Amino acid sequence: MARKEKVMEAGDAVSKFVKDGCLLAVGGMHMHNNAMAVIREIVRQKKSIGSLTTSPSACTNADMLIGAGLVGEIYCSYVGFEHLGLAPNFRKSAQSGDLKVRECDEAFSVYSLRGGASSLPFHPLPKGLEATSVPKLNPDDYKFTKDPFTGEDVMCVRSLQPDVAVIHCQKADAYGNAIFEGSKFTDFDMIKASDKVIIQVEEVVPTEYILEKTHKVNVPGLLVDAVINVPFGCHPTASHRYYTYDEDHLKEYLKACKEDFSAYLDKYVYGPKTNEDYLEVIGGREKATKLMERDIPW
Amino acid sequence: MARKEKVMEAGDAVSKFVKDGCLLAVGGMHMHNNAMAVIREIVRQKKSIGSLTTSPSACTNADMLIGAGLVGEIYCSYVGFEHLGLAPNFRKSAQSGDLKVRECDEAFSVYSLRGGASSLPFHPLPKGLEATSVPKLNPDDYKFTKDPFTGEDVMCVRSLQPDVAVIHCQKADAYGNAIFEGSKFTDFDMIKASDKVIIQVEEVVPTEYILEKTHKVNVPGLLVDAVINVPFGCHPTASHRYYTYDEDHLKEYLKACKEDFSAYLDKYVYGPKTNEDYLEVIGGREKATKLMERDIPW
Amino acid sequence: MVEITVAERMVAAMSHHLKDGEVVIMGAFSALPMLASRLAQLTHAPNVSFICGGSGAVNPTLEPLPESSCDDRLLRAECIYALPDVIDLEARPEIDVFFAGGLQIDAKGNCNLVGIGKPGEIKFRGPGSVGLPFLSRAGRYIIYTMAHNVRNFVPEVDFISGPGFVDNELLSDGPSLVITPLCVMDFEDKKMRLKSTHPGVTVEMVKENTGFEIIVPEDVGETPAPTDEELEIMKRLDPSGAARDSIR
Amino acid sequence: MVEITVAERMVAAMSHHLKDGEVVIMGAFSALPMLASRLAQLTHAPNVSFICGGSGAVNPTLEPLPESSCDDRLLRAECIYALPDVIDLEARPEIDVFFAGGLQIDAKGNCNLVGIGKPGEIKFRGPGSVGLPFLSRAGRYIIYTMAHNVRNFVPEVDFISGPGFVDNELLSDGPSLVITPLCVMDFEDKKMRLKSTHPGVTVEMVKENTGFEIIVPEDVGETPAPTDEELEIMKRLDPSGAARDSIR
Repeated sequence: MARKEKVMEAGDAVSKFVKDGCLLAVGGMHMHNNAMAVIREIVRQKKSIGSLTTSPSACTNADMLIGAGLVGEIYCSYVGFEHLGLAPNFRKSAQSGDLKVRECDEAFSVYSLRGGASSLPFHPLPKGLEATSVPKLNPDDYKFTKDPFTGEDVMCVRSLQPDVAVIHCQKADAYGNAIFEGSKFTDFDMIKASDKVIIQVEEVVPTEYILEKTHKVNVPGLLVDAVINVPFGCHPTASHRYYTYDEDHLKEYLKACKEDFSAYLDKYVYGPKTNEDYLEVIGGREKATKLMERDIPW
Repeated sequence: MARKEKVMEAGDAVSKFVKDGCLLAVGGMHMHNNAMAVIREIVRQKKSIGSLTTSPSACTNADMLIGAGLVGEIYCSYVGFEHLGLAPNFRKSAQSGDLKVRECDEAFSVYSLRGGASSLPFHPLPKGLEATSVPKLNPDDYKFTKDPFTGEDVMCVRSLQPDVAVIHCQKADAYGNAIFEGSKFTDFDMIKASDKVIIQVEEVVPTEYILEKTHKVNVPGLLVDAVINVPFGCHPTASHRYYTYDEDHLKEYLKACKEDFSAYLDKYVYGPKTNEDYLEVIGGREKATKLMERDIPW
Repeated sequence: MVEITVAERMVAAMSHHLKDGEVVIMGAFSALPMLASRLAQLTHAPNVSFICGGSGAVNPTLEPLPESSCDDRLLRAECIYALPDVIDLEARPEIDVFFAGGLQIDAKGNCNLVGIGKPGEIKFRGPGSVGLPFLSRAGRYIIYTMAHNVRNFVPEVDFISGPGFVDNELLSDGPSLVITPLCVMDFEDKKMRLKSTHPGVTVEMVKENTGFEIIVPEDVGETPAPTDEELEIMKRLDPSGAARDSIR
Repeated sequence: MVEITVAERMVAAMSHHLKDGEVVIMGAFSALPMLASRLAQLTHAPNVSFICGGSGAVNPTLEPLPESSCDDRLLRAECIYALPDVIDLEARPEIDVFFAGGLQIDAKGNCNLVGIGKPGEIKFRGPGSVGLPFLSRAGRYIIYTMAHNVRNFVPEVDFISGPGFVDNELLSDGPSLVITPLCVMDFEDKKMRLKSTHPGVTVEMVKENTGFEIIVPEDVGETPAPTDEELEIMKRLDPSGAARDSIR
């Protein structure tokens, strides 16, 4: 008998594992390691996302799904573009009420996933986080219980176990044993907490490579359901140690959001059906080279 | 101004950071990565340990402190010598009542430290762990609260924030930035949860090395108070990727426990005052070479 | 003719019980279960994944097999998980099979590592319960022992470390197999049932060495011997015989 | 003569506020605080440690300084902590100084990133509160802004993301410094007090651009210029001027 490989096309993984109405978790943080190739495929397949959860700082991974009108509600600690500005689709939909915002903070984003990863029914928070407006704005996800050791009131968050997580790692073997070459953000707990896990990678490596680099292997394949081999698949965001974010494209995105976002989607999402087609549309090898060639200290 | 180095002698670190009556956490698991050089120094200085906590599987790190009569109580998930047998000092003291056993399981060892590391007042457990005798034997450390989201009863453990942790890493720089070259066991959360942290290492490396191996650096120096440079300092236990455990010596230890443990302490702990002296007593370079030369797959 | 050791036969029985695609976990003192899991991967179940307890090693190559579950020879593996991550996994539905054991095992498949005696009067202190409470969340579990006598197979354990078929609500399917140096047993209506005896062991010997009544069906056969291929793989992974020769 | 930018002056003011041995943390959009922390290490405070938010980088060399707090150019560092570990640290007493900001800042030092409006009627949606709630557990915090006007310095924030001197029980000492493109302020009896103005900025200009009354002492001086050494270090770490020239 032969061991079963998990490498598949983004389209197949999305249609198999992303169900309409699901709780979807998307990895990456700010304009780094957003699994955009898979997210573009979710947009292409017009999957309706019941709830969306993200790292403490979401970027175009959330904003594009929202702009495509696919997201019912979001657990939101932050959606924005850091030094490049606010997230236009998120802002618009939140202001109009089309998007339900479950107001959260970084503690929620981290501990709701940790709770899910450890199969805890809920997760208590350190004392002091009650002092903000966030729990008052979201009494559904922040609730109080008693510390059984002292009798004191303790604020807790809901544990989340997403139906499916879409995560970018730099490398994986065909069985899903995966390596983060840079920052892990909250992706690791997201993988642990989620029922199904789709990992997009820059390259598929032999298992022999994995066995030699065990100190780097962060994700055991047994947690992974699909491996999507899409070099440059994070564009326009960065993939740590591979390429930086495409600032020009991100600015074009932000401008398009304010002018004609459907034109952007036509050009960059609905038009190019595959990752290869997409890479041609954004500028091909020349663009790729530009994003890889930079002043790096390591 | 110059940056302050944290490298010091084991004796100085123990007298400075291990206070009588403290809650002490010792790292390593089974006969691997026990920080024995520092633990022998604790025995030499006859520090009284109010409470001892360990990884889910303690070995000679706990058994020696207990055999020296220094431990008041232990949070105990397991103390033993795996395939070599039970832990004689632990057994004797627990049976006589000289040692108070706070009966625990692996879930307690892991989640009490995680709770401490995250400054949580307590840590809930996944459902189903109520089915054993452990919580009934230890109602002080296992208590029930309400899940504020469902109203169901949930078993929780006490969070622990040890006063001081004694941990073995393979490498650290002079500022305490440290690397586990092998398994991390629960040492990482132990470091995070504890107030003071003493790290013993096989070698002190330049910070330039740390900067090159960031993907391996597990412990930021800001959490570390003392770095103890003691090659072979885990003996008779193993140091991952450096040397294996000394099975002959461990058997001698187990025999001595049953016959005359004070003779063992005289010969191996009170006699040799430094790590260098100790290494001579256990067999010098010849013994060291034997423990390093072995059939390893990596 | 090759001599087949009792340990080799036990390992083969463990291996045969694992199904392709399952996730298997084991704790301390697990050279036999480690060997069995790797053997299953290399024969009928290439999609088995196994996690070696404290070391955090997922699918180590076991070339060679170490005696300790935390050994650094396990570091040639597909992933080295930190122990808290392993524990998180033990609480998830991913774990299909858990290997367990105890100082005492009773008719309901409860395992005891706390000790012998009563609360407050423990006469023989065991090492402690370690990960056995997580049995309540595993798919099913295999109990294995290095001895089989009336002292470790008792009517009722003094303390429950790993819950068998208890009244509490368990998420698991409970114990499914018991493998000892004398025999293999499974369960019928939550009661232990003799399945096969090892060569040279009679049904009577098993009954004499078990401190409670077990179900004895009519067709108790002999525990199958490992195939030549299985023996060869075991020998390659454990050339020193540390595990293979541990019970002869 | 070298021209000193407003950003450089702000960075120097931040750096001077950090004491040797302190642990400093910053979140998104933090090129100036990152530069200030590294500058402190290389001048008066070699034992400062700093953590760059989401990237998990502890004491990155910042050669060169990136604009994004999660950039992979931060990976040359003394440790890359996973973000959940950073968050755990934010809850511990280790963090001495937290850099914070907001869409709105009020007289009590509260920061708002939720938005402008009322619950259920948010007219201008902000990005969200991210890590600011952890201010309640930091030692003290520095508020910094890239603009200073009556729209962001308001009498009372519409929502509290980062608590200033609120009535709740805080573990922190509260806000200690406010650094804007116009001035530096500190606090007296939990009220904002002008400390120094940048060159070309009058006390009147600060008052006009602040939506609430601030304490103005008699001796408001000019915000000190960075020394030549400090300017040189900043230029070496940020050769492109992305941070240094961000406010001129």
